[in-house]
Amino acid sequence: MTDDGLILSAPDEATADEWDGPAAPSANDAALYLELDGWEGPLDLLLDLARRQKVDLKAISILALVDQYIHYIERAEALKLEIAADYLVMAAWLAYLKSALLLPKDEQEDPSPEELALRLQLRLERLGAMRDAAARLMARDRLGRDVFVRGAPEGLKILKKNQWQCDWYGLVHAYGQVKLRTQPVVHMVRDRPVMTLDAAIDRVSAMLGVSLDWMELRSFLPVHSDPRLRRSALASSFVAALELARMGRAEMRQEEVFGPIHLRRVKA
Amino acid sequence: MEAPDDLVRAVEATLFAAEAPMTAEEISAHLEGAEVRGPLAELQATYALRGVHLVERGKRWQFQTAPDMAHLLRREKEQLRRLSRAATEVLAIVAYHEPVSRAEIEGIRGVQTSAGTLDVLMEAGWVRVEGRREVPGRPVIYATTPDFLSHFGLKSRRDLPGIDELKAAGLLDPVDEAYDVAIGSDTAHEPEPAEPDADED
Amino acid sequence: MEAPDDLVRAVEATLFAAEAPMTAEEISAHLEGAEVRGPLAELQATYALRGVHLVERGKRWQFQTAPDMAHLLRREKEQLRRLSRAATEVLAIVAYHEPVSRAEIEGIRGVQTSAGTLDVLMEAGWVRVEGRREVPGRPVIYATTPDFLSHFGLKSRRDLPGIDELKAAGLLDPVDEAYDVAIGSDTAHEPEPAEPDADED
Repeated sequence: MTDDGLILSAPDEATADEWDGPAAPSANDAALYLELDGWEGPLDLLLDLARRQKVDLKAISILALVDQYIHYIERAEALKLEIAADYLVMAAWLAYLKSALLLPKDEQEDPSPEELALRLQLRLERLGAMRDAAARLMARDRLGRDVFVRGAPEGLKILKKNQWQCDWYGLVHAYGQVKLRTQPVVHMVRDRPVMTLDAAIDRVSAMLGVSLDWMELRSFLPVHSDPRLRRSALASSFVAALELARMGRAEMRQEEVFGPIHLRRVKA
Repeated sequence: MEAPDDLVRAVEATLFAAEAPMTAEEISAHLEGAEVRGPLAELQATYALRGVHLVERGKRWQFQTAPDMAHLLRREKEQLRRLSRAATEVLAIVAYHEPVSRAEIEGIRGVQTSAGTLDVLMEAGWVRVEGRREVPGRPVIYATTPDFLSHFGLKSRRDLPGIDELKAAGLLDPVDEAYDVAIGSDTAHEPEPAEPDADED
Repeated sequence: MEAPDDLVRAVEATLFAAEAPMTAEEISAHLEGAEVRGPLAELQATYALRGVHLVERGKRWQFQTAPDMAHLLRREKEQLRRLSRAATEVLAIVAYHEPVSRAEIEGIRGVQTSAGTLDVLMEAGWVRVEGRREVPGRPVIYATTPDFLSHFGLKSRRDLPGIDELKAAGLLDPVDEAYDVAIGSDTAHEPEPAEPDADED
């Protein structure tokens, strides 16, 4: 499907002999060196050479282009100029492409040289399109070069004004907190009636000894005592019951969540 | 609107892009010696009705926002903000102890007060500098403003509750005292039917 | 010239005074929520004949001098820093292909992009990192900015010179896709590296 003409037909005016250096018509050696230095890579050089064929890139002669490129590199080499490796790689690849294109079709490898040539042409087209686009972009009326914004705008200022919020309670409470924080504080540790864990263990195990039946935990508490002592005793007795159960001296049972807790002695 | 001629447009563009007001001579020099007084007068008349005016100040010409649009250049945006705890404390201290220096505020608070805190209170219009204390170093002293009284609904500073009243209201109770009161009232009122002692009794 | 109404004058004054282009939403917010699209259109028409134009660039509005005044104004103004050829090409590739990774840029140019090139474009404020492409390696992808549109006088990316023709011609498609189209094959395309030097190995 490849268009053979694309590869093989060289436009007359684009022979390598007529070409004497891209961009500048001068063929002197210094110019050649400088120009090689100025290319943005081998594809860029190829594109410029292709443009010299003065045809649409779709109709470019790849063979002629290969000749131009190789000729260019050979001239540079003849002048013993430093040539970056990627230019030489491209030259070698193009030489390979050229020989493959000239081979009879049935001896061609895969990918076919026509495919490689077409891909090269597509790449050149794309780079060419971007180079043209860049030129058109740069030629637009550019801000700061062709068009200008106002030289001395007054500027829009948005002043944020804070409306502070605080109420009477906040004020008075804050003062209270300050005084509280900085006043010398006398700590009075009140003597609260408590039942220690040891006392609870003694008490619960002693009481377990008198019965074999299930007893509710609360029945272990001292009956007529300060309510605060009873709260402490309930907590200690519960822990004591757990401890006795752990030691295998009691078993515990609870019918439902938050229901009364029962315990009884484990028979030895 | 009829199309202005090119010289008028050139003067317009030149003044628009200029970074400083320009005299007629400067504009003229810029435009290859063209006579610009006519165009300037025409532009001035054209813009007179617009949101932007062409004005001459001391022989220099410039565009500027129309005076009745000047308010657009500076817009105030109010935002409600709660006073921080630090600022509230400082405000309270100023109110209870005024006039008071920053060192005294810090002494009462027991912590350093950042410079921004008093600024906030002054921005809010509640605190002002009252003067300097005639002691070595002449520290600035702060006091509250009439705005402070009206904002907090006070007739005078004497309306602020005293320490004793704060105590009575529970605002000065130390934390563990408050806890004991809470515990005591629990037992007194038996508010929790699940309490074992409540069941038992 | 008939007097414009106050909203039109307010929009005019706001944009004249603004230090940066503003979106319609920003203008509206500045003018207490007024509907500004009508006034913007009216101002744009009014100024179309003048030495100063009202333009929309990437949804942001600004006044700027008329393009035909460039020759008068340019001499006074500092020339822009010249972009290198590499930088202009990279900028075009980013603009026409965005979002685009560095590898894709290099694929089109056939040459490595020096680190400085993208930096220059980002420093100019025309290119920014848009994110990462969710493919292996998660390469950074680049796109243009609203400032790019402003600078090059583009209302939107659809205004890029010749973008429709390039798209129609498939010149913004990768080589692989273009190759499949060119040979008209639906055959499974072999993962052929398009790089000539890669083929060479």
